[in-house]
This record gives sequence, C-alpha cells and structure tokens, in this order.
Amino acid sequence: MWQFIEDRREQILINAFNHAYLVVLAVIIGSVLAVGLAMVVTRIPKLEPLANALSAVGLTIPSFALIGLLLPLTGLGSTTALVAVTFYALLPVLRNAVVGLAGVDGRLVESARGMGMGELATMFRIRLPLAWPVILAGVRVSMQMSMGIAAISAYVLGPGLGVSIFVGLAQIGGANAVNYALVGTIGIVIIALFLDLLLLIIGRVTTSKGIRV
Amino acid sequence: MDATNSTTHDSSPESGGGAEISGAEIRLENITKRYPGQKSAAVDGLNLTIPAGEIVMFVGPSGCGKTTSLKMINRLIEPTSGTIHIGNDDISQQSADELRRHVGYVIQGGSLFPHMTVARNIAIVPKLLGWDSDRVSKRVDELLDMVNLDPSRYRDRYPRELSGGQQQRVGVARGLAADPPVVLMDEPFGAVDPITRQRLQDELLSIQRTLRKTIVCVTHDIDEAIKLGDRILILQEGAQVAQYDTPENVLASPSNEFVSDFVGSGSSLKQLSLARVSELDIRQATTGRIGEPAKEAMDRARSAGDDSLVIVDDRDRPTAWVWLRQVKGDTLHEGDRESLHTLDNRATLNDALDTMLTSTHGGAVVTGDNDRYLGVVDFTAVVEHMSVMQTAAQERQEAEVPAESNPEDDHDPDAPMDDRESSDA
Amino acid sequence: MPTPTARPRRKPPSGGRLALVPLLVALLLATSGCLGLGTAGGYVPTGRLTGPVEDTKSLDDATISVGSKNFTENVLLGKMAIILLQSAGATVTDLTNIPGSASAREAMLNGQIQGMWEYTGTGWIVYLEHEKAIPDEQKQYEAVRDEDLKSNKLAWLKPAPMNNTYGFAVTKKIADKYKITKLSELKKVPVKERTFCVESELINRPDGLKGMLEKYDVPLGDPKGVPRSNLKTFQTGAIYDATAKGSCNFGEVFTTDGRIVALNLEVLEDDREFFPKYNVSFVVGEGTLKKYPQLEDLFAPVSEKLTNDALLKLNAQVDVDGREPADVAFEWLKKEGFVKDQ
Amino acid sequence: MPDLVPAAIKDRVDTDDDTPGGTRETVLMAVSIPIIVLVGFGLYAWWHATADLDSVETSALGWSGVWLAMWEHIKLTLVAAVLVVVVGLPLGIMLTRPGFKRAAPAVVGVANAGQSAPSIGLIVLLAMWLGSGFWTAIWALGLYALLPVLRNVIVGLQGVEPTLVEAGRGLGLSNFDVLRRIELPLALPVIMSGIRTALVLLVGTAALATFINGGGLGGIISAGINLYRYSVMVSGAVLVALLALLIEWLGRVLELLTRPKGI
Repeated sequence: MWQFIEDRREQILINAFNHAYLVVLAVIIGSVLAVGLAMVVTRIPKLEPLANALSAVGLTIPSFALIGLLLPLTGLGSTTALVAVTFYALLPVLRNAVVGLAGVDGRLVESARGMGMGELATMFRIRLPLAWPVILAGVRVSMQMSMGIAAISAYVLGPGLGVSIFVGLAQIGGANAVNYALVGTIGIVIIALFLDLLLLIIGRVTTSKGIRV
Repeated sequence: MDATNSTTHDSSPESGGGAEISGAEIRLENITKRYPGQKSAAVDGLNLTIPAGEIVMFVGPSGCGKTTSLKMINRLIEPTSGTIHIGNDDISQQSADELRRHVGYVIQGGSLFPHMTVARNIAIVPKLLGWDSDRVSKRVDELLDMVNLDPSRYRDRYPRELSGGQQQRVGVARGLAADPPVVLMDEPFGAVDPITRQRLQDELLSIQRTLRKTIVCVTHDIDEAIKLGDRILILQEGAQVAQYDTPENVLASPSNEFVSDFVGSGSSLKQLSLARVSELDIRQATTGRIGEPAKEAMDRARSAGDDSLVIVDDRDRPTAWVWLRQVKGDTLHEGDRESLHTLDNRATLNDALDTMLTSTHGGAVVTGDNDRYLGVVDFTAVVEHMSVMQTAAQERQEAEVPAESNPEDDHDPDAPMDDRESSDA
Repeated sequence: MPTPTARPRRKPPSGGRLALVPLLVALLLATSGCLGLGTAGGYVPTGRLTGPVEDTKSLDDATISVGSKNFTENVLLGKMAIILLQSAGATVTDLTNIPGSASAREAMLNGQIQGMWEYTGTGWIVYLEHEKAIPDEQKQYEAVRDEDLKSNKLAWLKPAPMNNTYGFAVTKKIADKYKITKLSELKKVPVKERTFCVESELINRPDGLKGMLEKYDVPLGDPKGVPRSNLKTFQTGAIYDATAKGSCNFGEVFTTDGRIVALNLEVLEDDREFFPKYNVSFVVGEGTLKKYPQLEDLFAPVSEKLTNDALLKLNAQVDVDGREPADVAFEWLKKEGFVKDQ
Repeated sequence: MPDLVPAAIKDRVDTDDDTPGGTRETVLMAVSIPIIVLVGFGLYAWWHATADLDSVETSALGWSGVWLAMWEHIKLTLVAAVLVVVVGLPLGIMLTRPGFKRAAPAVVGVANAGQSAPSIGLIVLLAMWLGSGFWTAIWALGLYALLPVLRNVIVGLQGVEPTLVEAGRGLGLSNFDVLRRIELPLALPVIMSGIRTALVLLVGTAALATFINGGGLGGIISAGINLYRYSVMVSGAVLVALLALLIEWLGRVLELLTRPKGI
C-alpha cells in the first residue's frame, strides 16, 4: 500500500488539493447564498415555511440524481461538480441560518431599533453576530456532506479523490484496485477531519467571547 | 399642610437648583393607536404635555396602553392618528432612525448586546452619529463613572460577566450615551431585587439632578412612580388619563375612585413615606478612621455611651458599621464595604425602613453628597417623625372640614396653578 | 463625580474579527480563477518525438483536449494520444475517463474534446444508427470515415489492425460443465443458468445484448429465453472479477482485455457474427485536422503497431498489475521508438 | 408597602401574533407530500406514454425494468433501515447505561467518521471485501446511515429528565421497566426523527448501489449518463426524488404516530 502511495504521491496530492478546493469553494458560495437567503426570509417571515420546505425537499434529492440532471446543462468536468456540491452545501446552512437569525431575542432587536440602528445595521451588527455560532454549525454539517458528494461527481469527471475510487471500482480484482479505493476513501475522510478542525478554529476566532459557549 | 409642602421635590422647574435643563418638552396631541382586529383602541385620543427636564412616570394596570404610548414617542410603534412633538418639531417629519438616535431608550434588564463589550454597547449610538473615536471613548468613561461603574474594571467586560444591577446601569449609560434631550424607559428596574432597585432609583435621581433630561418612564409599581416622578400619569383602559399630576396631588387628592384604589388605601401612610431622611434628626455615632488604634476609638465610643462604631475612610466615606465586640486587632480596618447598605439623605422614609429591616443595627448610616458620612438614623427616630406628621395631617383634615366652599385654592398655595388637562374621553 | 482616570484605550480584542470572514471569502473566490479546478485526468508525462514521427511539424501553438471512454483500453489509448501531442509541443487538456460512449460522442460533437480513439463498429451502428454492420474491416472503416466526415465533420484517421469486439466469456468450469464454446450453443444451457453480467450500456445499445440474444434464439425478457432478472449490471471493469467469482455464468468482455488471460476465462466464439468489427481509429475534428494536417502522419505509424496482442499485454499491465495507464503508455511508446525521454 | 399590581405582569398590549405554530404546518406537510408524489408520478407516467422515445430510450425505460428497479430500491432502503435500527437502537441504549457511558464518545466518533467517508467509497471497498451484490450494498448503506440513528438514540435518552428516571426507580420499577415505560417513550420523538434522517440518507445513497450490482433506480441514472439520453437521466432522477419524498413522508407519519400523547 505504501509503495502504491509512494509511486503516485504527486497525483494523490493534486487530487486531494482539488477535492478540498472544490468543497471549500462550494461551501463558501453555498454559505454566502444561504445566509443571504436567510436574511431575506428573516425580513419577510411569510417566506420561512418555503425556505424550510426547500431545504427539506432539497436534501431528499439524491446527489447522483442531481449530477445526472446537471450533465446536459453544464457538461462534463468541474462546473457540474461545483454546481452540484454548492446546491447541497447551501441547504444545511440555509436551515441553520434561518433558525439562527430568527432566534435572536426580540427585545435585543427592539432595543437596537430603539437606538436608531437601521434595518441593515441591525441585521449585520446584531442578528448576524448572535446567530453566527448556529450558522457555523450548519457550515460544518454542509462541509462534511459535500466531501462525499464531491466524490460522486468524479463520475462525470469532477476533480478530486473520487476518481481513484472509480478507478478502483473499474479494476476490481486487479492488484491495485483496493489501494485506489482505499486512498480515495481514506483521503477524503482525512481532508474532512482537517477541514472540520479548521472550521472549529475559525469559529473560535470569529465568535465574540461574550457568547462563546 | 406645611408638612406635605415641604416634602415637594426640589426638582420642580420654578424652584431651579441643579444644572440647567438639557431635556426637551414632549407634546402628544390626540394620539390614537388601534390594532387591526382589536375592537377597542389600545390608546384612544391621548393628549399630554411633558415639561422639559422632568421625570414623568406612566403608571397603570397592565393592558392600559402605557408601554404603547411610550413606544410611540420614538416611533417603535406608529400612531394610527394624532401628532407628537419633541421640542417644537413633529417627530413624524424626520426618519425614524434619525429620531431614535436623539431619543434614549432603556428597557428592562438593560438588554445589552451579549456579543459586545460594555464599552462597545455604550458606544453604539455615538458611533452611529459619527463621533470620532477619542470623543466616543471619553464619553464611555464619563458615562460609566456617572453610573458608578469603574471604567478600567468594567469597560472590556461582557454583559454575561455583570450582575443584574450592573447590566441595568450600563443600559442606562447606553441610553444617555449621545446625550439625548429625551430618554424613554420601559420598566427599567423591574428585573432586580428591591435593594438594588432602590440603589438604581437613587442613582437615576442623582443623574437627573445633574443632567435634567426629559425622562418618560413606564412602571407598574406605584411606589416607584411616586418616588421618581416629578409628575405621574395614571392611565386607565385605552390610555384614558385618570390623573396627571405631581405625586403629592395624586396622593393628597386622587381625582377619581380608580386612582385612589390604584394608589392604594391609606394614601396618607404612603404620603408619609414621601418624607426625606434629611428631615429626621440624625444622631452622631462615634466614628473611627481606618488605621486608627482600635483601643482609642473604642474608649471614645464607650464614653459616648455607644456600643457600636462607624468606620470611615480618608474621604470621610463610611466603610463599615461594627459592634465593639466585633473589633479585633489593634487598628481599625476597612471591613467589607460592599455589604454596608448606606442611605442617601435624599432617600425617602420608605427606603429608610427597607434598609433598616435588613441591617443588623436596626438603623442605617446616612450619607450626603459624594457619599460623605452624616450620621445614623434608627427605627425610633423614623416612627416618631411619622407620628408627628400623622397628627399634623389629622389637624389639617379637621381644619378643612368647615371650609367646604373652596377646598381647591388653599390646597397647595404656592404650587403653580396651570390648568391641568383633565381627562377628556 | 470622580474625574475619569486617563487610560490607554485598547480596542476590544474579539468579536470585531467577524469582519475577517468576508475578507477570507473574497480572497478565496478571487484565487479560484487562477488556480482553476483541474479535471480528473491527472498527470501525463511528456517526451521528445523520435523515429518515424521525429520530423512531424511542431504543434506548439495548438491547444487540444483529448477524451476517452472509461474502460482501461480506451483510457490507455487516450493517454498515448496525449503523450504524442504533448511531445509534439501541443498543450493538451486531459478529459479521459468519460462515462459511456454516448457521453464521449456528445463531448466530441459539442467540441468539448477535439480528439478521441473510437471504434469503427460503434461509430457505424450506435452513432450513425445503421441496422446492419459491414463484415469487412477495411470497408467498414471507409464507410464510417466517409459518412462521419460528411455529416458530422469528424475525421477518422488510419485504423489500427486490432479488433476489440464485444464477447462473452465463461470460466473453464462452466465451459466444461455445459460443453459450450460458441454463442449459438447458449440454447443448451438451462434457462435458470443463463445468467449474464453486463454493463448498462450494452443492454440498451442497438448492437447490444437484446440483438445478440435474439440472433442466438434466446430473446431477452422471454421466459424461455433470458428473463430480465437474470441480468446483473456492473461497471465495465468489475465484470471480469464477478464472472471469475461466479456471480454470473456469462460475462460481457472486451476481447482485448488482459484479465481474460489472467483470470483464465474463455471467450465464446461469435459464430453467427452478430457483433460488427471494432477496429480503433483516432477521430479528430475536421477543423483541427485542417489546421494541423501533420496529425495524420503523427498517428498513422503508431496505430499500425496497435495489434490485438499488443493491447492485450498493455491492458493486463493496468488491470492486472495495477500500473498507471499514463506510465504504461509512455513506456510502450518509448519501446516502440516513437518517443524519447525529454 | 403593598404592591397592588404583581410586578410580573407586564403591559404587553401589542397583539400576540404567534401563528398556531407547528401543528398547522405539519398537517399541511402530512397531506401535501403524498399528493405531490402521486401527481408527480402521474405526470411521469403520462410523459412516458406520450414522449417519442427512440429505441435506446424505450429499452432503458421499459416499465418492467423500471418497476423492478423501483422495487429493488425500496427493498434496499427498508432492509438497510431495519438493519440500522436493529443495530443502532440497542447500541444507543447500551451506551447510555451507566456501565458503558464512557464508551459513548468513542463509538459516536467512529460512526461520525463512517458518515464523513464518501458513501461511494464505502460501497466500493465493501464490494471488494464482500463481493458485489445486494447484501454488500446493505452493509455499506447501514454503516453510512448508522450515525443519525445512533446519535439520536443517545441524545434522546440523555434528554430524558433524570428526576423522572429516579421517580420511576423510586416507585420500585426495575431498570428494564424504567427503560421500557419511561425512558424510551419520552425519547421516542428524538429517536424517530433520527430514523427519518437515516431513511432520507438511505434512499439517496441506495442510488449508488448500482455500481456494485446492488440494483435500484441508480441503474437508470447511470444508463442515462452513459447513453447520454436526457430523458433517461431525468426519469431516473425524478423517480428517485419522488421515492425519496414518499419515504421521507412515511418517516414523518411514523414520527407523528409514535409521538406519545402526553408530550
């Protein structure tokens, strides 16, 4: 197994980097969209059931099915992978952001408005910082989920470690089949744990000490 | 009658005293608020003028529209009809946010933003108004001092590290941050224990003496209204004005049955509680300075026939009140300053009784300006004083009976006789 | 009022750093452009052309993307093409491993890839949708070449001698048990035992399983023929192992796959010649070929050397020994004298 | 000083606008989902009948093949779900008993890593180890969906009021009775929501079983991709999504039915 990794060290590292990069990019885009949507929903409460339904139904669509649907639209390669992973990355963050932003104590919001803070200032300086821990929890869930989905996107030539799992599958019975699959799977788990740790650190740094649990 | 007069607050505008007025007058004209789907209006045609630099207490049973009326002054709730003026500009002409930056807003428990330090909480409005950071920082320190919180210790603390009373003080400081002419308070002292509440009330009074803002404060506690209010607005269902007058008049002559029930039976006893500690004859107990040889102080106390000793610091501020048998060691030391409940000489007899109930000496140490030691008062002194006032009040009662014709005019001769807005439906 | 003591003003340390996040996000998004998301192709070596192809005109102003289907042989050939093109100076995007012929064909048609090794039989029946195949290899190639050039502007270069046709393989045990060597003898095998390991493409292709089973009188879905539940679908590469392990009796194989020999499977003879000829040829967009006519002589000598047993050995090195296709291709090109180390 | 008006009552005149909250929403969801699924399926069948499919598409979307795939998909999901509950529930219970409490974080950690691994990776690795086929897919799906059930069982049981448990013991109930009659019923809502999450995960991941001959609707999707036929791709995706919605709705109904009346 080590000889296998030794021979392909470069290729594995490139794939690992691409995998992490694809997921981080997708999670960021997804989170920014989700928080934006959640802010709109907080301003217009009637939209809340719609947002909740979207994230519930969205999660039931299997990623493999979505990749199939996207193929004709965005073709083979990284675009389809990015769009698919971003779609799934968005959902957990959206659900948590809606809960977080709406969950801010009404009296705090009222005293903010009472002091003359505008709608936007209240959203960004009061609601968002207070909801931040909940949102971050959503981002962690979405990151973990996206790692797996990014692997499946290798079926339509998406970048990342997924390709070595499929190569392993194609060479079942061959000498290195198990190695390929193991490198793919364990590589993704390691990246997932590493990014999760990174998120925890970012969480500690950006959450105000006043509300850090 | 003179007993009641002399108890008038010295804060009524004419009698001056304290800094000049920095508050603005508020006029509510025919204010109505009807919620969709509600049959009766929450506030139905309220007319009210709040003189500049005065504390006006909105008080009444829950659901009488006092909070709604308060929130219409900074447009947190928009009135269905009617106009409100602050100073002489109509508040509906300017943007709500702009208006609110010039109207302090303090609610129960301070509702500080937990993710901001005390300093950043207080600095919010000044920053919104674009003050430069030095001015903001100086202002924050100044305000923290004003509410008796040492800036260096509390500045960078987070709300969850403060006690209820401290949070409320920061809430008040935050409300006063931009030096607004008007400050609105919605049950500011509701969420703290009686002793802290009394201390916060005293501090608000002393702050008002220096700043002379126009403060509108909602409370459901009539005692608080009487203590704090220069005027009290008693509201009935639909914010109907039951009475709008000084605490004395409200106590002395409640305008209708609702008010007398609401103010509570034996209003004369309540009126008594208005008397100030400064009117009592304050006894001089023996005092000892921190670091003074204990034996000397104790001999002095024994010769004066005292069995207790008040320990004061170099700025003459009392730090402890100990029985002689408790004195240990050869020099007097500071003792636990926090646990000593002192009494401001401007506090009411009501507060005095509360403090005495909790102190082990059956009395209270009285302090004057800058917490300087004045003396001690004990239970008997308060009771004697009240009985003297009670007999005076009875004589006044009999004197009044024959002169039926015009009870009004000799009621409080020197109070200005502007025509009260009696409640119009 | 005690005068406020002068104090060094410290900005509150935490909380403000939430503003860091948008900064971080902007930075990452900005870099996404230049780093780009490499596709799954991965690293392919480059060498210098020698031997018969040494003096081909350089391609250094060309950017060509080369694709391949996702079974070993086609990936191998794809990597070979990439090495040749890169050694000739072209910048090449590696889009090998496309799932399924149809997706690969679609990528060729919409220009996502400019070059790919394709099989004459697949072109004739699946892409150009003809019912009957042309038995002769050369005529089949010419027919496909002419029609695809005319209707789809795709140029099929000189075909290789090897013919990688579909086949069905059995283990020795099954072969002896039912004494079966030819597909026409399928009828002898009891219905229950007519189990097939196939990949989803073959089931639905016009030149696929349905046609073959009808040709050999054991129609699909017919209780007397081959019931649909007898079919087991696998990924192309996984069938060999499944057949060897006996999860089905008849496994769909490519006749040039190295694992037939390695797992000592026996390929049943297509005695009624149902399957067409599948000679491989490098297909290039007409525009690309016009711009770089030297591609013709770059690929011609190479495809000449691509015989069945050459491919059998190459495929085995990947599927059996587990080596990287790119390394195997590079080594073969060097051995055959087309490329030298840089 | 008698305080006439109890301090607690605050003057809240502004109307209390909390909508009847959860109930209306769940009822709406409970009824609308099956209708959406049926309508969706009807639309699909209507499209299937009327669309002009070429030979490849008709063979890929033949009804017999679709029903077989659908049935396999349902079997995959439900069998894996049963496996997950049969393993997850007792394991979760055990981990909250005093004796094994310390092991809980470790076991949850393993399950957590299990889920962070890509499902496709698990499927392929297990296929290599156990050979391909239905049961390998079941094991892969089970390992993948174990975390939500296990975690919710633990969280649910830990969420039960300790005082209630003591009360039960105080009445002389045996540990087993306390578990059966007090702890489990109270923890049931949380456990059921864990099972519902697992069901949703399983339906989605079952689509990948096709790579190792596990059957299921995934086959239609991969055929669609290989044959580059939109219609086949979309059909596969739509069918799996509809099935996923139906099973998620089933989970919700199960959750509502098993909710003890009292809470």
